[in-house]
Amino acid sequence: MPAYYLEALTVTLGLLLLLAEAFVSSKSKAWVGVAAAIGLVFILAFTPFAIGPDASPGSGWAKWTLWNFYQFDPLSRFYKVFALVTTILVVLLAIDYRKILARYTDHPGSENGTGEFYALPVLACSGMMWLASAKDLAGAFVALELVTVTFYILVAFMRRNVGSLEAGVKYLILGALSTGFLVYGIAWVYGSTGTMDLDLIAGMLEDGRSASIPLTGLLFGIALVMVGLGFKIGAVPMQVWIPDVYQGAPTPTTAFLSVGSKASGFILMIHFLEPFLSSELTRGPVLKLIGVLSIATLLFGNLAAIPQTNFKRLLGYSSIAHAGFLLLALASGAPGTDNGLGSAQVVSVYLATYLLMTLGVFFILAQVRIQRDGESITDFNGLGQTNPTLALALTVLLAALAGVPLTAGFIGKFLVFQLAVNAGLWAAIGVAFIAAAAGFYYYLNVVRAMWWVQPGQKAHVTLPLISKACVAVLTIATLVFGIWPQPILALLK
Amino acid sequence: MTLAWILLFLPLVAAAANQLVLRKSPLVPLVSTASALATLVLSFLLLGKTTSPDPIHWASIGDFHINIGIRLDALSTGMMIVVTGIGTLVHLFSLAYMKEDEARNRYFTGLSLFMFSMTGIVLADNFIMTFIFWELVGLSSFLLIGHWYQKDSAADAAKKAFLCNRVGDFGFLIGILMLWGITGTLSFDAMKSGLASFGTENAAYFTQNSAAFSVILSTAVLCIFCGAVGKSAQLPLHVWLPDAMEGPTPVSALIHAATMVAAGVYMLFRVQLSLGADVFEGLFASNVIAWTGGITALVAALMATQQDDIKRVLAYSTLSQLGYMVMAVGLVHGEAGMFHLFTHAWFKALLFLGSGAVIYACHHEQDIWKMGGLLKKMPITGITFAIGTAALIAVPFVTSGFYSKEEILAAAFGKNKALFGIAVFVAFLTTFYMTRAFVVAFLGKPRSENADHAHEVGPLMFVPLVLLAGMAIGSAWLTGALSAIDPRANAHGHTEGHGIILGASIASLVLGLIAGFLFYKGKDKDPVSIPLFRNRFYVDGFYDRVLVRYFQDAFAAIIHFFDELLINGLLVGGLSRGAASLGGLFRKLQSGQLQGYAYAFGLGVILVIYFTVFL
Amino acid sequence: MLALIVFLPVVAFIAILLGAPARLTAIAAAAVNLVLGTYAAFTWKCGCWDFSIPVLAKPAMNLAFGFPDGMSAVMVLLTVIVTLAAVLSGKAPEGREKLYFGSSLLISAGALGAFAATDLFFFYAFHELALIPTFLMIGMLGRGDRKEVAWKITIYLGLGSIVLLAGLVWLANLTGTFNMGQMVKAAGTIDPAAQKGIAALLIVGFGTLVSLFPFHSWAAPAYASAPAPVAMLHAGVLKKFGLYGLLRLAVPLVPEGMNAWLTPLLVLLLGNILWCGFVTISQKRLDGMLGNSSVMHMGYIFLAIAALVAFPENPLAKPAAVLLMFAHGVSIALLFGLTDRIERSTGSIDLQDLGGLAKSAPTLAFLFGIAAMASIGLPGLANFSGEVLVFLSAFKGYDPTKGLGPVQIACILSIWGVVISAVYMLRAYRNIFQGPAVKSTESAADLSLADRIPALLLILALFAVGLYPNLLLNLLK
Amino acid sequence: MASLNDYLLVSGLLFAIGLAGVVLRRNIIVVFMCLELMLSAANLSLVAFSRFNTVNGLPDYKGQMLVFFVITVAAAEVAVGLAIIVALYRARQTIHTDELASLKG
Repeated sequence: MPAYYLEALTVTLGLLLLLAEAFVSSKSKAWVGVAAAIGLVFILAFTPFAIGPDASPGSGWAKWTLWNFYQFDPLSRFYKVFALVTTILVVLLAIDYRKILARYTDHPGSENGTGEFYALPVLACSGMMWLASAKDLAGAFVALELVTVTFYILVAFMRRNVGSLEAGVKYLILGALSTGFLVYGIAWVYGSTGTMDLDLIAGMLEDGRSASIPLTGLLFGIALVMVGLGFKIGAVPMQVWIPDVYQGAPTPTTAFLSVGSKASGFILMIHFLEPFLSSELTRGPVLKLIGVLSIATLLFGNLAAIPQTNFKRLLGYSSIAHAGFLLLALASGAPGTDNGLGSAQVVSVYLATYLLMTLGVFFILAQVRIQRDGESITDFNGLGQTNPTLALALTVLLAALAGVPLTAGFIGKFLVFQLAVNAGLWAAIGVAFIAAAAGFYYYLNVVRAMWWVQPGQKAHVTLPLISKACVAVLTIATLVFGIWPQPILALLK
Repeated sequence: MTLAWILLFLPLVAAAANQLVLRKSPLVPLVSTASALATLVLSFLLLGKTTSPDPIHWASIGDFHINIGIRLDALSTGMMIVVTGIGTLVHLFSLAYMKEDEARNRYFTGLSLFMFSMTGIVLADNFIMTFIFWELVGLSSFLLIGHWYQKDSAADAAKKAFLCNRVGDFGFLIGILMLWGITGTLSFDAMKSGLASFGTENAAYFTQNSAAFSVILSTAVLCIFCGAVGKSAQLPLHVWLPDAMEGPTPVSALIHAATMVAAGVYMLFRVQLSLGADVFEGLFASNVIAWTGGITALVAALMATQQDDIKRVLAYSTLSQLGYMVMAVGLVHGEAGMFHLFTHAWFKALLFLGSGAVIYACHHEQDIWKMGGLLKKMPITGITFAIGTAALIAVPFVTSGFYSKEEILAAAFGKNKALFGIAVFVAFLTTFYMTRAFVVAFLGKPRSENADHAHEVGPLMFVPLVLLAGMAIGSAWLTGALSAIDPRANAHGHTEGHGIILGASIASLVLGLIAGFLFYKGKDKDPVSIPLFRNRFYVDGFYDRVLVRYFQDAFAAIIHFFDELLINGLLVGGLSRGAASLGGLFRKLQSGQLQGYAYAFGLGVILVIYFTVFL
Repeated sequence: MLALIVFLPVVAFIAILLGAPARLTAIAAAAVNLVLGTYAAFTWKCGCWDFSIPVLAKPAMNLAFGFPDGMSAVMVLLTVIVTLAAVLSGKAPEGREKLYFGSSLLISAGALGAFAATDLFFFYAFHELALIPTFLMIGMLGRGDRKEVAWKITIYLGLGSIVLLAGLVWLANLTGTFNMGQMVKAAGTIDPAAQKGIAALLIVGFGTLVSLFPFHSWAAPAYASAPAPVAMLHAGVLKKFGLYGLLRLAVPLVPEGMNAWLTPLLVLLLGNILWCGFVTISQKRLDGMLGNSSVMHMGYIFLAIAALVAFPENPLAKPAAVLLMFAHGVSIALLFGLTDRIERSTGSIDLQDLGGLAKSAPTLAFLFGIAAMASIGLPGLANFSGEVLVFLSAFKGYDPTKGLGPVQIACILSIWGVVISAVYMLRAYRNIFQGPAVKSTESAADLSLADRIPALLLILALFAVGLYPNLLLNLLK
Repeated sequence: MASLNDYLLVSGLLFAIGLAGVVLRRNIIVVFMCLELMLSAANLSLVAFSRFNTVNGLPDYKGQMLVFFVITVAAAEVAVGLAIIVALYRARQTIHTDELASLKG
């Protein structure tokens, strides 16, 4: 099955859902979500059968010019699966979150305004899946904008909620700004190399033609594209939107932003940087840029998280912090070899672990938001006494985010540090250690609230069925992959 | 030679059996006493034996071994007679003395533990083993001094004794380590050859630096001497011994007069023998040791003249006599010191047990000014006490104390006239304060109700006294059997000045007696008051108030304060506060203003371009 | 088959979670583990205890346990002994038995895993695993200002672990393997500059975990606040992880790097012994005093490590360090266990409030006296043999003609610590047990028969090793 | 005929004007228009590069292709964006950026 069928199926699913949504009763829009999840699971089931043109060179579709824009390798498959899994979980999260969505879209009790909230992620998902395969800047741009524009809506979805709208506007303006830089950067890369195909650029940089490339213009273009991508992943100084938008957006959107959007930014960055990192001409400046970005991101994300009191906002800073670690892996510039993981693989493993922990936390956060009507750290007080199993799960997840060993989060950090040490990025490693230490502090601060503080008058928190199942799966996966990360690595092969 | 092992471990077995099996049984005192008696028999059997049994490897790493081994020679077997002999008598005496004490079993267990530890010191064939048992006697001393732990003074005294010994052991351990570094061995046997090979191996170095050998060895020996200073209560660590009189009196007799406090001297002499006495000649350390001993003898004797507690008089007397012995070792006449140790052990044990009998009879009254006339009420005790006193003040020709003191005076006369002078003066002081004590306590008329009602103690108590009195007279001759110890057998020959020494000795005795009788005959209270002596030269007060309270405690409090301030506050707190405030600053940047964000974004872009393109 | 020993507490923990009676399960598991662990420790040379399952192919990572040398065996022995004593002497607050005993078991499992692991990753990971229940227990069931204290130790040890992690990752990178045995074989390939960096990270990282001066300020408040089993297990066992790591990794792998830091290390260990010693003297409460004393005693083990670094051929240093680690672990566990008893029977551990307790609780006084004497370093008890060997090892390279080297000077100064520890221990003993009885101690209960078992277990270990150190030293051959 | 540099200069100026507008103006609608200006500047660059990058004597069409994409995407963006701004105005009765600072810290 040609790989692009997956995207086609996903887009079709999204459109069908949008159509069907109109016919679902306003009481039970959640069925749209269930349908979306089921549909996505089906598509997920198809991913093992997706193949690129190399696997079947004789067939007609393999000669299609589409393959000039589209590539399919293990990394692409990995990020397609990643996008699908993320979207499934986000849709499930949205189903359990519908009470709040309903309250701020139409009126409480009516789910009239919520149906689109299940269909839009599917469309964003198709954009993310395309991004994983993009090998041409034009195509990548379109896919990226598909994701971005969808997110504008998702962020501002709760139209009767001022916070959601403010977040939406901020995301809109800053997102459009970054799009501007991205396009301008693409223009310069194109102008300098004469092509937008990343394979061709690589070829140009490799052979003798590189002398004809105006280096300054090219670097200018790369820098601007990096600004645009840095915005997506939340690299400092393009991180400004993250805390506000994370805090204001509906929780499923925040989760989606923090996992899906970031991952698609990273896969695009990996593909985009590949030709420039393999050429001596640009490798130095690019690595330096990523290194500086990673230091700034690590420092800002982790230290600014320390004084936070709102848990959702804290997760925003945490997302910046993790971007710093991921950038550090990229800054090591290690090519993947048979003997070890390269930067791209490490980023992927890290993101996979990040998906587990972050989405798990968001599932719990969403229920705390609903049942205790607040998102600040004090709303987690005494959870260890009222619902110890839930608190235990959250403890595991937060410990994983902090990078405690034997959890998946540790594997990611461990691999990143290993790369950085290999590359001798001492300054960045030093900062990363400070960052990790700070991370310890602010994640465990929540653990402290759960276990060491009395619940007071706070309501009892119980998870609904879907959330419970998801949290259980994610927590167990966090632990299992912490000890046995082989399955994730197998997916990258 | 399993006998030697039995000798060593029998008291431990007794102690363990008492503590673990018998516990509250009335058999405990008997078991301890029986074991003491058995060790006495064993000691006699071993007397004169010189073949040592194979040592046990206690701790081995590769071919490095720390051994528990037994060294049998004239010195150790002779010393064992003293330890077990006095030990047995003290056990017997205690059977009566401690009869009514409810913690009697604990007491006897402690005594057995002490016997084990002391035996270990005497028989040790290497330094680590000496140190092990050295610490264990410290423990048993701690336990026995603190026997009446509910009395604050007893508990404090026990603690003080332990700590003073620890301070000494600080040096001792360093000394052992240094000596180990020099000779390459811990065993007494191999030390002499180790030292010799050290000299030959570094011969080139020592010919260049002629003083180096002496300096290196002196340092090590002085450090070891610190141990003896602590254990034998020499200046400046003497303060614990008088306080140790808080323990039951038989304990004072056994531990704090006869055996344990003499262990320092024994150990020093053992080191001297092991390294070779000739090495010590002219060694700087020897001078220091001799002078420490001499000054201790003098100062302690001065303090003894003003004590009212009968046990304290004896305690300072012990200090003073120990000073003699240490001085003798420092003068490289260790055998003279050991000889005095042997004789002194018997008569000082006698005096202490005698005082114990007096105290027992006077219902635990210890102030000599509240006694008086006891010679008539307790004739056996009185007479034996008088014999002990005679030995201590060295009544010529009939007492053992005379012969041993004579040896020390002779040694001092030959080596150091200044010390000889001090020694003679101390002899005078000794006579004076002992006369004072005897006159006040035993003569005259009773000065309190307790003294008035006193009557002679039972046979279990006076039999040991009588036996000890016999030894106080005869031990000088019995010691002759141990040729290595008795200096008279080694033809050292101090014919020169013999007359002067004898004269000085007799003169000091006579003067002391006269002064004592003159001042104290028939007095009801002390006619002489010298606050400096009475208050022990203010040393205890200085230690307690200045060293402990201000130096140690205040210093500790200051360190504690800085620990909180610097490390906890500034270092740890500063780092975390720094991170938090930087975080707060970053947080302020996130102002919520869209325009500000765009601005920051724009600036960021410029920086990114700058880093990529221009840097 | 070491995995059996490591995972038995985990299985028991799960059983407790599932509803098995907490105390009984914990005791049973600890008792079985004591038997198994002792047997394993004394038969470690057979090689039959190795266990390995692959976890990751590239880079090769195995969940592997084994006894690379006697040091592991001794540490496993220490762990199983202290674990049983800890769960036996613990008394959970009403309704919190699961947490209390379950956490204790997890700490034990983590320590066992760390000491038995032969793979770097699990070596580190198991220690971290053990820390988490430690934090939780202090924070939830501790005394005093438990929250602040727990928070502090969490952050402090978290930081230390991270610094440590840096060093370990670097090390793994240079040697190209996670297998600790193979790492040691590749030791010679590490260049001196890298050695210096790694050594610094390891000293600070491991050092923080062992409360090396000046990274010690977490320890005393944490032990003062921790529930008895946690204090026993952490101070007695888990803390030794740092020293174990230094001996296992830092000394053999980066000898030149360690040597470059010798002088600073000596200064820091003197900070432990003298500085913290004086801090200990000025403590007013027994728990604070013991906490600080445990900080102080770490200095001696560091001294052995320094001696080993200074003279790599030194045969005495490593056995000395291991012996002292064992001895300190047992004795401090005993002290913390008995302190808990004192508090339970008198309601206070403030030195000023107590006195004459020996009258009403003679057994307690006797046992505490043994523990205190062990801590002071009295011969016949294990600590003495360790300390004396440490001092001997420090003088192993002493050349009298060249004067005292830095290690010897440090040794001499640290012997003063022997005096210091006698000062505070005897002061505490004097204030608590001796003197006239006061109100709180007049009718205090003595130890019951069941209470004595854990203490006797530990005392037996102290005596066994103290009277015949070769018992352990033979294991180290 | 104007050279490539002339086009790029104009494009750069347009981009800078757009950015300045985004940073300086307070009205969200105007800010949004400035953003569109930036996209147009990028488009101009793309077209210029495309024109001056000849393949077989013809201008390279790829750059122009992207221009169409950008225009399309911008249209979508405007549609969504204006909807959000309208919703915001309904909820807050303001479209001034200064007053959008409830989320901060």
